Order: sequence, then structure tokens, then C-alpha cells
Amino acid sequence: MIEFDNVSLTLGSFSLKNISLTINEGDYYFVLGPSGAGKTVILEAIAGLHRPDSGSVLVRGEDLCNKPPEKRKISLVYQDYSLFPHMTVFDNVAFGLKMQKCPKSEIRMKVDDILDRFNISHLRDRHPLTMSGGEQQRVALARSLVVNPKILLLDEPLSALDPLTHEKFIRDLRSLHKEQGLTIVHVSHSRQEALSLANNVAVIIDGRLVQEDTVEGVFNRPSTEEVGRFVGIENIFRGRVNRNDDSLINVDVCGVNISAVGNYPDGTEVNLFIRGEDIMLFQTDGAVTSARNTLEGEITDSFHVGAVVRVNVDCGIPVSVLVTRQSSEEMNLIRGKKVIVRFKATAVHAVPVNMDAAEI
Amino acid sequence: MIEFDNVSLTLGSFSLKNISLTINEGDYYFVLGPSGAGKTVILEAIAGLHRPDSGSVLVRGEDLCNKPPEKRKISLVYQDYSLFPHMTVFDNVAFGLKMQKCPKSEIRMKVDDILDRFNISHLRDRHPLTMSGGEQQRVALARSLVVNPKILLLDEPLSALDPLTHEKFIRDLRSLHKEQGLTIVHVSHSRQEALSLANNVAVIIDGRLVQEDTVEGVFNRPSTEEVGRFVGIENIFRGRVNRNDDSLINVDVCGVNISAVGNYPDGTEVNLFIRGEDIMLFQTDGAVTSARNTLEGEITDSFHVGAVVRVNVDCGIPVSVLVTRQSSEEMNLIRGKKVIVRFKATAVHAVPVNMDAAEI
Amino acid sequence: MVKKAKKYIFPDRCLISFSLVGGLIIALTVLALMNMAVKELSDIPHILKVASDAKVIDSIVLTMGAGFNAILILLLIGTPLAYVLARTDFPGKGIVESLVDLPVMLPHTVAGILVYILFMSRGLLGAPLEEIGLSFEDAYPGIVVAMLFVSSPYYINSVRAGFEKVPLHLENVARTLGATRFQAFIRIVLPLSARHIFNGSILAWGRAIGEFAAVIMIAYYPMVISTLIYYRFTTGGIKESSTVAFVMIIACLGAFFVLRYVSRFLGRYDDRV
Amino acid sequence: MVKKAKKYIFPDRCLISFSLVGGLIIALTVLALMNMAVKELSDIPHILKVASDAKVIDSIVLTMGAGFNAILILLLIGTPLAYVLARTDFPGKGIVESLVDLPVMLPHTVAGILVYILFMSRGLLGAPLEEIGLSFEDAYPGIVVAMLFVSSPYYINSVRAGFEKVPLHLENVARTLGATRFQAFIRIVLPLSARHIFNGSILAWGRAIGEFAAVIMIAYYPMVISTLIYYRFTTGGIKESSTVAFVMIIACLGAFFVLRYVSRFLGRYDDRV
Repeated sequence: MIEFDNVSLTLGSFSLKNISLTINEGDYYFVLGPSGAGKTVILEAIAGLHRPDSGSVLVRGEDLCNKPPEKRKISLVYQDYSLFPHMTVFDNVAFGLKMQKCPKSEIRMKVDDILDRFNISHLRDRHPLTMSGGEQQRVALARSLVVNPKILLLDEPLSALDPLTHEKFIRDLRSLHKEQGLTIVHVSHSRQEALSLANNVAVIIDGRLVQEDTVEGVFNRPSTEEVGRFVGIENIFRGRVNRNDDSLINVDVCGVNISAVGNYPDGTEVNLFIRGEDIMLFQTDGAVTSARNTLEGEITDSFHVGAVVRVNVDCGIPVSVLVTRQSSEEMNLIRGKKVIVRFKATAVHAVPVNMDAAEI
Repeated sequence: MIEFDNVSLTLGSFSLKNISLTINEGDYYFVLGPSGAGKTVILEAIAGLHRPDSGSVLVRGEDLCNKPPEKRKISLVYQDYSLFPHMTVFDNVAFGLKMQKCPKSEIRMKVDDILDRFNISHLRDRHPLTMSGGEQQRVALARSLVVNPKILLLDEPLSALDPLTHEKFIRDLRSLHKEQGLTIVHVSHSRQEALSLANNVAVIIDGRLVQEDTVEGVFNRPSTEEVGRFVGIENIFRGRVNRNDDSLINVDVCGVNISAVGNYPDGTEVNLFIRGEDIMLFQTDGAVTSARNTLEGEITDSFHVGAVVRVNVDCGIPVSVLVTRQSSEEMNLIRGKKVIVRFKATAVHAVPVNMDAAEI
Repeated sequence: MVKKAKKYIFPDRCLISFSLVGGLIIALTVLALMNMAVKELSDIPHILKVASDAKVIDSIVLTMGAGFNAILILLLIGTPLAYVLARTDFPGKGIVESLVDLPVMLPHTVAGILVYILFMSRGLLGAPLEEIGLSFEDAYPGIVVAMLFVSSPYYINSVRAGFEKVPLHLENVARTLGATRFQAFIRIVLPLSARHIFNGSILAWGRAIGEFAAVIMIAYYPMVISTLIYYRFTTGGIKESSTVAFVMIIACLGAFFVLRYVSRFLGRYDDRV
Repeated sequence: MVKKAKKYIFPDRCLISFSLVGGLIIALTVLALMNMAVKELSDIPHILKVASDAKVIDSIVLTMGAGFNAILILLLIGTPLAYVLARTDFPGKGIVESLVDLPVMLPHTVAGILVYILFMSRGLLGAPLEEIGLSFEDAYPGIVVAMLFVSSPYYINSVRAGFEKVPLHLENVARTLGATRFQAFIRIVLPLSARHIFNGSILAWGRAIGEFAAVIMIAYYPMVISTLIYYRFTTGGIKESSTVAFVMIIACLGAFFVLRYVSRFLGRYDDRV
């Protein structure tokens, strides 16, 4: 539906370099990258507020470079909400309809309807500056949706909300996308948001597209070490394939042998990605499981990370394991304790290193 | 060590109301609250940059209201790092020592030493504006520590960092506190940071102190529903005690009976707090466990939240359970499936509702 | 949204000495005003006589009116220029900005000469305009054009600063909602910089009615108030002219007081960061 | 840290028409300059004669020197005032701000009268100062004090804006590291507003050397350049005075060009948001 074809764009000291993206109708498309990576500029280019220096932005196959933003039917919600401070909530939401020269009675109906749907009817006559962040957020969303856009662009919509409003809003977005089939493009630096919401993800680092894939793809099979670290994979090892049994490879990582599913010739240098929650910890007297990889080690450190506990184990290579608080207490996972670490070959994602070079 | 005795302070439209806090020597003290709750002002008051309208700030029993900030030996690191843009990293770090009229050779030694300790020696002659957020953060921390402060104040030190730098920095802070015994006061809206770092926590909402307790206290036994929601407890129910067996109470929540540890007379209205990770899910044919509370229900919804999966179950009352991704896949926890929900009486924290009123 | 915190600070030694040194400038202004006020108020009948002098009243009305006229022209042609400067970058923008500022930096008599030789009866613009009946030398249009020239930078720069304070995001959102750039300008940018436009107008008006050098060169007659004061200073002496000056100060204070009061009701939303 | 994005935008209909309307003001200035330049450059020997006239050179040197003198005084007493205004709130601050701005809003001849009656030989300050040998009427100190009075708001407001742009957090951090307020001012605030101070000085200097009305009232002699131009305008006629004006424009442009060039090397860190 939206295609970025080799778009380059320089704005002052910042630049996007040869970005190609494909956003399909009905997607929840996530643009993920560190702060300051120019993710907002991508949204503004889709909305027509910037003109690419080269390359083209196609919407349904039509090159939009000469279509001004007011004719694109693409709504944009900024991180700062950008409500019009001199208008009431009603007038803010009605703005787009007025610009489209809707009859007054229809405007009143449509606006009241959407205010109701977003549970903000009681704010109808308030001015934005007197409202909380969560309330402003809802108004901004209502304002952008009342004009019935083809695409909704969201610029870090959750970063300024406190945790309570945050969770509520994620639920709203999910329902907007699932129940109403809206195409949404969402930019953020938060991998949590991407995991909770996205279908497809583009990872943008330093103005370059590093990976475009499904959310599972990006989070489980990062194309480079850089992406792996950014999406928060706890264990990333570099090693060399030393045996290839059809679709099962054996990788030597600093002398430790790890089995992974994959098919690369002997001698290939690969990055191995293993999520901390895919690794199991056992007492040294624990039972045998089907897991291919079994390492012995000693706990070096363990600490809470939100609802889970992260346990670092030295097995020759440093392995990080995520366990629930309950398991941590039951197994008494403290520093110095010897444990067995197990993970399946299918939990290890091997990506050849030379793909890194191809991307850069 | 630091005592806030009934401090009130109004700055423009914002105000702190009768805040009393006690920060002990060697504490990692966390001030937690929604954005804009005036947490920074508390730090600035400790540093002597604001003078309270009423009440007093005592450090080691001495009232500091007339001691200017430059004589307090309290360092402050702002969220924006606030490096001096016209000085090199060396000069930034040396600034405090120069102000204390250290001899030049000693300054050079001390600064080089701390730059080395923070692994930023290579930045010595760079100017701050050319550095990444993580680098700036380290320089700001080195600058504040080289003067050997009695207390370190941190204002949302992690919020502007990308996830990678974030985790590294949490480790640095933990070692600063644990290994060097520094007293740290950290303000933030992030409950994750509080869980990873704090000993004691003060929850500030709307300029009022709502709860001051150990980190376990605040996260497991919130004094009010408001705090409970803020610290992210997934299940909060209001009910009435209908039986009291010595230290075990039975609470009626909309017709569902829940056992909790506690000792309140019959008829007391209580809030029950249950963390999602303290609740277990079983197939309907599962074994009996020691858990006191067993409810049957149907899954209404399930979705990823970071590394875990949140499953909402309708058991007459809506119960949210956090499980690992692995369990979720193995048990096939999808919408409409019937499951059994179990949790121990000790996982239920009962707090009488009238305590709410006392706080407000 | 973030209101600037009030900064009532307990004064330390540094602030106190800074206030004492810096206070010398304030003291000079206060002393100058008091000095004149004491002298003038000792002879109230004389003030009343001067204040009711038809020549003085006519001159004040002429000055304020011509200033108002210049501001009206600025509103129409200065506002679009301020918007273009606020929102776009183009090669040579620095030169355009310097040209906008030029009238501030030029000595007033030089500005006067520039305007005079352009608009005098034999001038490049003065000659053809005289043909169609618009004469500038020693005439009302000459006063207006001189005032316009010297006050334009004040208006344009104030309004530009106001436009720059309106977040670009608001305009962007308005456009994605279907507003053309002009509609976004009228409905978003203008209302949110109402106070800057008003204050810029006051500032430019103050500069316009205060101009002397540029005005006398093209139009000694009809006498604006500055010319009248100078005329009385050189002919009637100090007592005459200082009373006229005092009356003008009162009139200006009155006008500014009213205008500032009105501006309070304007653009409450300008404060948005 | 966040560099302001360049905004080269594809021009739409709205921007083009705004540019055309707003361009009228630029066109007026350009036309005025061209009109004079064409006339003057047609008689280059005359320019050279005027430019080498000792009276003209003396007057330009006198004007620029007196302006420089006024700015030196402003640096010393205006800078602390600007800091106090930037960093503190106190009851009656609005009145102090109005007093700072007063010289901008007063008609120039009124400002001249105020300065004259305070510093004339029989004046409140003029009389005692004449006793100790400092006389203002028709003398160099009179020129400096008139220039100081009219240019002070420009300096104070620019420098204040510069101080306000220095993040308060930087001062706070410096203080927690052991700097007194004065040390923080010298080591943090001043270096970070160097460019604002320099540009404020240029602006105030430009205003000072351009003053005519306030200067002639207290000191017709020695003639500053504005007075000389006006004198030749009323006696020698337009040709004489417009050539002097042209020479002065060249001198001003030269001076500003050099000063702006110098300012590039100052305060690279002022841009920090």
C-alpha cells in the first residue's frame, strides 16, 4: 500500500539514506530504532510534509511526491499530541471535518460520536492545556480518526504517558487495528511496544534500514549483532560452524559447542542469538530433557528486571537466563551456586556474519 | 542522614505539600511518581537550590536551609546531563576540583583516574556536544563523583538512554551503591528502575507523599489502590472481610471468596493486591496444589508484554496472570479456553480501605 | 504546557551587588523622569494651557494617526514577510534579513535622506506619484512613509518571533487534516501569535511616533510632535518645549497603558511552549 | 544538541504570494539604496572629496568613538542588570522592565529633553558635575550620555535574552560542584552568552551612532554625523548631505561587516538549546 522506494532525505544535520520499505494494507507496521534515528522524518515524508531528495513514496502505486499533505488522507499523531491550544476539544476534533467542508449538523454528529467512542465526551468543551497527558492523547487520536484516514501515523505515541495510561492506550491501539482494520504506522524506540503491537517491523539505525521483517523475525532472527542487541536478545555469541548434519549445525563458540538449527557449510562464521527466556535452569541433580544443549556453570549475578529475574551464569561463555520470581526463590538462585543450563537447538538462531557486511 | 520534615514548597503552578522523608546513610533511595509530580524539585531542595516555604531539610541533624548549595557536598546529575558545552570532558570533570582550589597536579591525577574508572579516558579532550547520550551520562556521573560527594542525586538518569546503554548504566549504578557504599537518591517514574535498584522507595503523587517503605513494601503492599495501580499490580480487588480465622481472613469480592493472610475484623473493607506472576494457571484436569485459592474461569484475552505473556481470565472477577512464553505455548492459552487459576493466601496482600482516607 | 517556574530566590551577595550596579541605569531613567515631573508639576496652570493648545493637540493627533497608518500598512505587507522568514530557508536569506534590519542600523538622518531622495517631488517614486496627485514633500503621506521605513524592522522581527514560537507540528497536523497552508496560517498560526502581532504593532507604533530625523527631512510641516518640541526648543526655549514633552509623555503612557491592557485579553495561548 | 532542521520547502502557492506581498518592503529598502547609490556613483570625484573632508572624517570618528564609549559603560552596568532580570523574580519586576524599555518608547526629542534638563549646566546632575569640571552641554560627555540613554534598552534586552538561554541546570550543577553564584556566572553564564553580549553591543552601538534628536538637544557641537548631515541638508542642500550620508552608509556597512565576522568566532556554544 505504501512503498518507500530508495528514499534519501537530508534535513540539516540529519539524513535518511536509501530507505526502502513496504507497508501493506491493514498492517500494524512498526519503525523501531534508537532515539534520534530520524524515525519521525519517515512519518512526515509519508504524510507529505517533506519531499525526498531522491527516490519516491508510492501510495497504492501512485507517486505522491507532488500531492500536498492536505490531499493525502493520511493522519499523523505526534508524540506531543499537538492539540490546537486555542480550540476546545470539540473544535479540535471538528477541525478536519470543517476543512473538508462537511455540513455543520454532520460535523456535530460525527464528533460527538467519536468523543463518545473514546470516552471523552465529558471533555467536549475543555481546552487542551488543562487536560492530562492521557486525555490529550485520546483527543489527538479522535481528531486524527474522525476524518476517516486511510493510514494512521503514530510518532512515539506512548512515550509521554505514565504506566497506567500506557497500558490502557496499548489496548485501544490493538482494538483500533484488529477490530477496525486500520493501517497503522507506529515509530518508537520501545521494543516492548513493538512486541505488544506490531505485525511487521523495520529497524532503522543511523538513518539506514537495517532489517525489515515480521515482528517474530526481527526479535528472533536479527540480521546483525547490532539489531540483536537493540531488540534486547540477552545472549549473542559469535562462533564458527564445525559440523553440519543436514539441517543441524554445531557451532564452536570460544571452545564451547552449541547446536543450532540451520544449514551453513563448515567454517561459516555465524552470530548465535538465544533469548534469555528460552533457556532453562536446573539444579545440578535435575532430570534429563530433550534439550540438545546442556552446559554446566556457576551463577555470577542475579537481579530483578521488572516481573522476572535475570540470572547470569558463567559456563565458559557468559549466559543470561530469565526466570520467574517464583522459580528464583524456589531454586534459591544466588551468586556462586552451581547450575545446569539447557536450551533447545531450535531456540538458537544462527545468522551468518557476512550478512552483516552486506547490510552495511 | 537526610530528613525532610514537613516540607512545603510552591514553584509557580507546581507545589509539594507537607512532605516528610527519611533517607539513611548508604541508602539507595528511590522517589517514584508520575511525570510532572515534582520529583526534580525534591532533589533541588536537597541540593539547596530551592528554599522550602515551610518545614526543614536536615542533613545529619543540621538544618541546611541557610547553607548555600556550594557548601553542601551534594552532587546532582540531571536528566539532560547538563555538561558544560564550552569545556572539554577533562575540564568538565575538573570543574568541581578547581572550585575547591585543588592543586593542579592533584586535579590532573584525580580526573584522569576517574575517567579511567568510567572507561572514558578516550573522550578526555572531546567536547560534550559531539558525544552520544551514554557517553555524556558517564561524563556527568564522573564529574559529580570526582568531588567525593556525601550524597549523589540522580534525576531520571536513565530515561534518555537507549535500551543497550540503559542496562549497562543500571549495572554501573548498582556497583556504585553496593561496592562503594554511596548514598544515592534517584527520582524516576519507572517502576522497573525502582525494582532493579532501590532499597527504599517514596511514592509521590500530585506533590503529596503517598507511601514511604522498602521496595518490597511498596511493590507488594501498596498503601492505596492508586499506588497499587502505579506500581503495576495487575490484580486489585475491593472486598469485605467475612471471616477471620486468627491470621487468615476470608474476603468476599463480588461474590467470589478469596483467602488472604491478615488480621482484620469481620466487615472491614479491604483492597486485595495480587501480582500477576504470583498466580498459576492449570489445565482443568490439573493436580491439586497447596494454594488456598482456586478459581475456575475462561481466558478472555492473552498478549505479549515484553518477555512474558499476560493472560486475562474471567473467573467471575477479572484475573490477570503472567506466564512465560514457553508455558503459554505449551498450554495453548488462547481465548475461550477454560482454565484453573490458583494462588496462595500469602500472595494476596490485604490493606484496609480506610487507610486510603487517612492518607488523603 | 509547562509553565515557567517563578524564581523568587533568597538574594545572595552576588545578586545584591549586581542589583546595585545594574540599578544605576534604572536610577538614571527614574531621575530624569522625576526631575522633569517635579519641575512641570510646580506649574500646573502652564501644563493645562499647553495641553489645551490647539497646535499641540493637532500635532499629537497627527503623530499618533500617521503612526497608526504606517502600522496598518505593515500589518498587510509585513505579516506575510514575517511568515516567510519564520518558516522557510532559502539561499540568500541572510541578505534579506539584513535588508529588513537595515533601517534600525542606519543613522536616522541617513534613513531620512534615503526616504527623501526617493519620495521628493523630483524623486524616483515621488515624481510619478505626484503626477497622480500623491505628494510626499511636506505632506501627510511623507510622514507615513518615513515612519513606515524606520518602524518596519521592529514589526517584522517581533511577528516573526511570534510565528516561530507556534510549533511547526501544529501546522503539520492541520495540513494532514486537510487544511491548505493558507488555511493553517489563518486558523492556527495567526490566532496563536495574536499577542506577538499586537505587541509588535505597539513597538513599531512607538518607534514610528517617536521618529524625528527621518520625518523632518521629508516633512517639516505638518509638524509631528517631535518636530514641534524641537521647534519650541530652538525658538521658545526650554520651558515651552519641556512642557510639550511632558504632555506627550503623559499621552504616550496613557496610550501604552490602554494598549498593554488590551493585549492581556489577546493570545492567551501564546504562552504555550 | 538538537540542530534546527533546515527548512528548504518546495514553494506552494501560499508561500509564493506571501513572498510577493512581503517583498514590497524589501523592495522599498533596495530601491532607496539603489536610488542613492546610482546618483552618488555617477560623481565619484565628489564622493572622494567629501570622504576626505576633515570635518566629515572627524565627525564619523567622533560618532563611532562616542558610541563605543557608551557601550563600554553599558557592558559594566547593563550586564549585571540583565543577569538579575534573567534569573530572578521580584515584586515590581514589571515596573523595572518598563523603565528599562522607556527610552525605546519615548519620542526621540522627548528623550533629548529629559537628558538635557538633567545634564544641562543648571541641571540636577549637570550643575554639580560641572563643578568638578565635567560639562555636558555642547561637549563630548553630553553626546555619550545621550547615546547611553537611548541605546541601553537594546543592550540590556539582548543580553538578558542570552542569559535566559543558558540552561539554569548548568548553573545549578556548577553550584552543587562548589561554585558560588558569582563563579558560576563568570565561568558558565558569561562564556555561554558571549555571542549575545557581542551582538547586543553591536545593536546598541548601531542605535547610539544613529541618534540625532537626543544628541542635538544637549550637544549640537561637536557635530556627530547625524547632525552634520542635517546641517548640510538645511544649508548646503541635498547633494552635499546625501553624499555625506552615502559615505556614512559605507562606513557603517564596513564596521558591521567586520563586527559580524568577528562574532562568528565567538560563542560557538550559544546555539545549544
